Amino acid sequence: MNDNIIGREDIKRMLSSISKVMNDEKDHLTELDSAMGDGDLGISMSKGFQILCDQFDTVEADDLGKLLMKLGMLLNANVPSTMGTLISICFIKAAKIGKGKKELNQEDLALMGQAAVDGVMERGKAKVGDKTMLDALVPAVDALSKAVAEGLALKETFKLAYEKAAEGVETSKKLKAVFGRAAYYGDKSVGSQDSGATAIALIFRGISEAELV
Amino acid sequence: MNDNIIGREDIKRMLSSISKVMNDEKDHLTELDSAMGDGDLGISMSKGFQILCDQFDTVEADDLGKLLMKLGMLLNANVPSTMGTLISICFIKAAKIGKGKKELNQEDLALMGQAAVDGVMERGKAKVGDKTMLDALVPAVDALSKAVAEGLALKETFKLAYEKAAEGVETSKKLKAVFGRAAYYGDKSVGSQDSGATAIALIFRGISEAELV
Amino acid sequence: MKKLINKPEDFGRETIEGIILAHPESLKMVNGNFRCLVRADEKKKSKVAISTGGGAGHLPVFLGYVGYGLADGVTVGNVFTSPAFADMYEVGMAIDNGAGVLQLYGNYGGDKMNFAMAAEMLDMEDIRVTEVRGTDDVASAPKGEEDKRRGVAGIFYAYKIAGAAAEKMFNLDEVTRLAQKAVDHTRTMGVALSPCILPEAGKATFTIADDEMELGMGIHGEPGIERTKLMTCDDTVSYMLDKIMRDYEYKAGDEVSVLVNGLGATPKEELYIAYRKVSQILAEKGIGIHRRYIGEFATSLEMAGISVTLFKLDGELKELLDAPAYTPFFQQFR
Amino acid sequence: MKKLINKPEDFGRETIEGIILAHPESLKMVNGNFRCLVRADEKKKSKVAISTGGGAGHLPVFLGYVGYGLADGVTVGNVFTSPAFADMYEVGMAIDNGAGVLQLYGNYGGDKMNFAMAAEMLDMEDIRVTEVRGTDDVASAPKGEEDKRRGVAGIFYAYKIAGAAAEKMFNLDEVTRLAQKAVDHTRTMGVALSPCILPEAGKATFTIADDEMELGMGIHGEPGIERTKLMTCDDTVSYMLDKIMRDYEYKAGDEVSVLVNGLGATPKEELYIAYRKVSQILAEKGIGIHRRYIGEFATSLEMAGISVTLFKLDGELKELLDAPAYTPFFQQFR
Ligand SMILES: Nc1ncnc2c1ncn2[C@@H]1O[C@H](COP(=O)(O)OP(=O)(O)O)[C@@H](O)[C@H]1O
Ligand SMILES: Nc1ncnc2c1ncn2[C@@H]1O[C@H](COP(=O)(O)OP(=O)(O)O)[C@@H](O)[C@H]1O
Ligand SMILES: [Mg+2]
Ligand SMILES: [Mg+2]
Ligand SMILES: [Mg+2]
Ligand SMILES: [Mg+2]
Repeated sequence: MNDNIIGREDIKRMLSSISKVMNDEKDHLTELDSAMGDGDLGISMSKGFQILCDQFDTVEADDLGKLLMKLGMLLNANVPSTMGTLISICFIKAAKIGKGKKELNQEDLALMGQAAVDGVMERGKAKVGDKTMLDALVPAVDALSKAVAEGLALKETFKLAYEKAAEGVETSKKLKAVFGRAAYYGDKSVGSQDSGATAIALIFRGISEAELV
Repeated sequence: MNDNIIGREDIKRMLSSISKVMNDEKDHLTELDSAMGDGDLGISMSKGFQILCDQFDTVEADDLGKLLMKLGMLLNANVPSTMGTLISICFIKAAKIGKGKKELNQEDLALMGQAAVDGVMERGKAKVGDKTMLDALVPAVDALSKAVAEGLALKETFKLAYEKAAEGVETSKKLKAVFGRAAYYGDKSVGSQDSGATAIALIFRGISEAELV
Repeated sequence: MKKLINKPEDFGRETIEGIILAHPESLKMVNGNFRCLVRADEKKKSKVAISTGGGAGHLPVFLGYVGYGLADGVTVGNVFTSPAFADMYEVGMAIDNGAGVLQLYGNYGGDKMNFAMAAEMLDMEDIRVTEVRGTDDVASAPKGEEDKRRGVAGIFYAYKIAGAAAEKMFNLDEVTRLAQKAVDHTRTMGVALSPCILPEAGKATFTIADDEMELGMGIHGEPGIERTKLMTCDDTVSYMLDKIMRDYEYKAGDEVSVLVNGLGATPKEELYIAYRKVSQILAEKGIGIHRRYIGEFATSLEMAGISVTLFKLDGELKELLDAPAYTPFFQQFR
Repeated sequence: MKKLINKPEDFGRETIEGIILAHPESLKMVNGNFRCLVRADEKKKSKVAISTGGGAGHLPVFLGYVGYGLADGVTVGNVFTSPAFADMYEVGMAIDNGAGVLQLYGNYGGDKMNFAMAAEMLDMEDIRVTEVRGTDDVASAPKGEEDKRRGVAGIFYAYKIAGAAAEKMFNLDEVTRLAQKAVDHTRTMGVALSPCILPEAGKATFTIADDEMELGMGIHGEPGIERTKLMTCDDTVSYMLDKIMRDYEYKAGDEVSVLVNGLGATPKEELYIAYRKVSQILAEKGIGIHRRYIGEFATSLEMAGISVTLFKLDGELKELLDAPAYTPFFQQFR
């Protein structure tokens, strides 16, 4: 890891690590989404990140904004389910922050996380407590911002973000779903963890486990 | 009756007499056609001849060919079922013989009967013995021709024609239907009289009962 | 019976009243008789007139093909029942432009009898009448007995060719020859997945199991060649094209027009999936496609199913097929 | 599930492959992606481009309205599911003529989210994007909450008006204003008699008794206003027009265009019986009818049912409505 700076190669490694995690946890995600949804989340997450890894080298862009933009579009075109779309939105929103940059510093990362949260809330209309992926994403991004403000190292920062995301997943168990297919289950959704929040935690787990250059 | 000559007024009286018979026998025809068909024959015959009577005076034609043509078309446009069509064909074929004539003599009537038989056979493709209206029409027309050739009076001629038609109805009981809806009943049609043949006999009964001028 | 109708016995009349209310600039009644409809535009002196007709329940067949470049008048019967010859005669009288009348209709017993009578009556008025009957349904009689075959969706091509020829002011013999040639060049095969319900009868024309289809069924529910388990669209199309291609000469380098027709309930999406397969099979055989028609061209009320028609082209047919045509139900401007 | 299809998961792709094979002179894919279709004719410099899209299963909605005088490009999702914004972006990029893009589509959550993202991305490419959503279904939200209403068959009028304005080289603001005005002037009410079956799900979208109908049901089977015993066509139309006329101002002397739309399985005969009643009611109220569209304009696969749309006209809308338009699924030449 080079001075807490993220470059193109780092992004590639992060994606590859996330892809590995998603593949390992595919059945678990399928199981969670089958209980309160249509069961496609395991396939869509593992397939989505696999495609990003497979196609990464075909995306020629030194501008990391452009890179993230293309990756977001690639994911979106291939995984048009709700989570696929929302994660793609995160990529696109982050891309705007990265526009024109060949490297990202910690401040950039914090801004990107915040942009992603804003984007998901703007487009999906949900908020924390609605038993969605936001219940993991928001605490993770908050932790990221806080760690950056405190000047923590990147490795540490990602670890904290993942921990907070995982806590968010636990919190989601107590909540009642009001968005997405799980909302059809109403009160019955209380007690089980939200599958989208779980996927977010797995993404941060992947990031935190990546061997950055 | 004027010298065994038929004029416009005679045709009107014949139709009115047929109409009365059809009305009296409506339920009987319905019953027969319900057993081996769709049951519409009682209605179509009584309605058809009623319309011819009701509209007779609106048809302005001294030319009896034209008159019969218009009557045939009127019947056909109002009663498009099989028997309605076949009887309309009889009218049209007879009209050709009557073309340009203000009176019809006995020879004309014989020719008209034969033209009607030919027309029905040409268009309907059935022949005597197929358990259709031809089983009544053909013997009736044959009797008519024979009586004319022998120089019998008109009244007598019509009576003979009706008797032969009625015999034809009896004969039809022994036959198996191969045309029309009754054909669906195959062997089961044997034993009951053909409804179309019955209607033909009723037409000749009406003609023979008419008080001609 | 699940239909959006009023009294079943008013079905036919109200349909046509709606059509006349909607398209007064295109269609009008003869003598206020809703069974007799003719083109509402200016008549063209010395143009051959084309008369058609048949039972109702097949829109756009038959009245949808009355208009510029197609037929001139139509007689409409009750649902699935021949109209009366007296009405056909009235239509013939109304459309004649002094150049004679071609009676062009589907090959069904009742229609045949009635059109023959209408022809006889028009003849008495010194109007020359010729006849051509659509006989495109390969499933309805074996090869060699083409004149016993039913007319189904492929009659569209006969209207198109004869109508274009008439607009070009060809004479009656020539229009008749071309109409017959169009019929001779047309082959159709259909399949049904579900029956339709006649408004007055109120019940299905036939029954069929949930996992079955009937190959070669007619548009009034006449029995077909065989009843099988529901096949995939590709297999169904392969089967249909096989029957068609065995029935007539098609070789590499030939050009055909393709008509994929929906019988009523089948969505357009499925028609295009079927066209996809037709297109692939013809490409494999080196047969070119010139113009394709995909949609509802001859229906059976709400029956589910499709038919595929091949119309083999040559120079003169192609030119006439390309001519413009316009009715409220069919437009071809290029 | 009685459908003429191959593998259910191939339904969407094969439909579009069939369409592209059938109409290569009219439609082409962007980057070989079957979900992204644009006009195949010459692009017109400085013409406002109109982008549309939505779930599949509604032909001719949406891709059937891509062509001269209507929209320029379409993004097609899976059956009844929004397409992805990345694909919408590709379409927007492909159709832009330097004069900006109007995104015109039906008011559904998924489509809204995705088109918003596509707009954002096109904006980053310095393409100006505006949005208008069809909200014509009066049954889907009460008066005063028009922006919560679903877009159904009446979106046809928005395409027609905006498309004509764009061909006239009006600028983006003007095309957008007119599209929104068209939406504001449009009211639709629909009824369903039977459900449809999504190919992949393989079962009916809802259940309904043999003697029942659902008033106000949406084109994806969204619940309507009430479920009643099957009414006559005339009563059904009266009910629908009553709902529509209470929702917007119509008075004697006004002129409207009427769209009677079949949802899929309903025969054309029934659409005309419905039009007959619409025509009678409007005549009684002294409201004139200028142009009527009767047929399948927005379907739900093989659902049985109809919708009626009134489009209130004024001088400028009338002129644009009368302009010609041409796609493989819709032609208006006069
Ligand atoms: N409006 C929303 N905002 C944020 N997250 C949402 C929203 N709706 C659904 N989600 C998330 O999406 C997850 C389901 O994702 P996915 O399986 O892709 O959905 P689907 O299969 O319904 O398209 C839910 O567990 C929830 O976390
Ligand atoms: N091809 C035919 N030639 C002569 N008569 C026929 C023919 N087909 C049917 N018929 C006669 O028509 C009668 C039935 O008439 P009708 O009730 O009007 O028929 P449908 O109700 O089937 O139209 C039969 O009893 C038979 O006598
Ligand atoms: Mg899911
Ligand atoms: Mg899903
Ligand atoms: Mg009968
Ligand atoms: Mg009958």
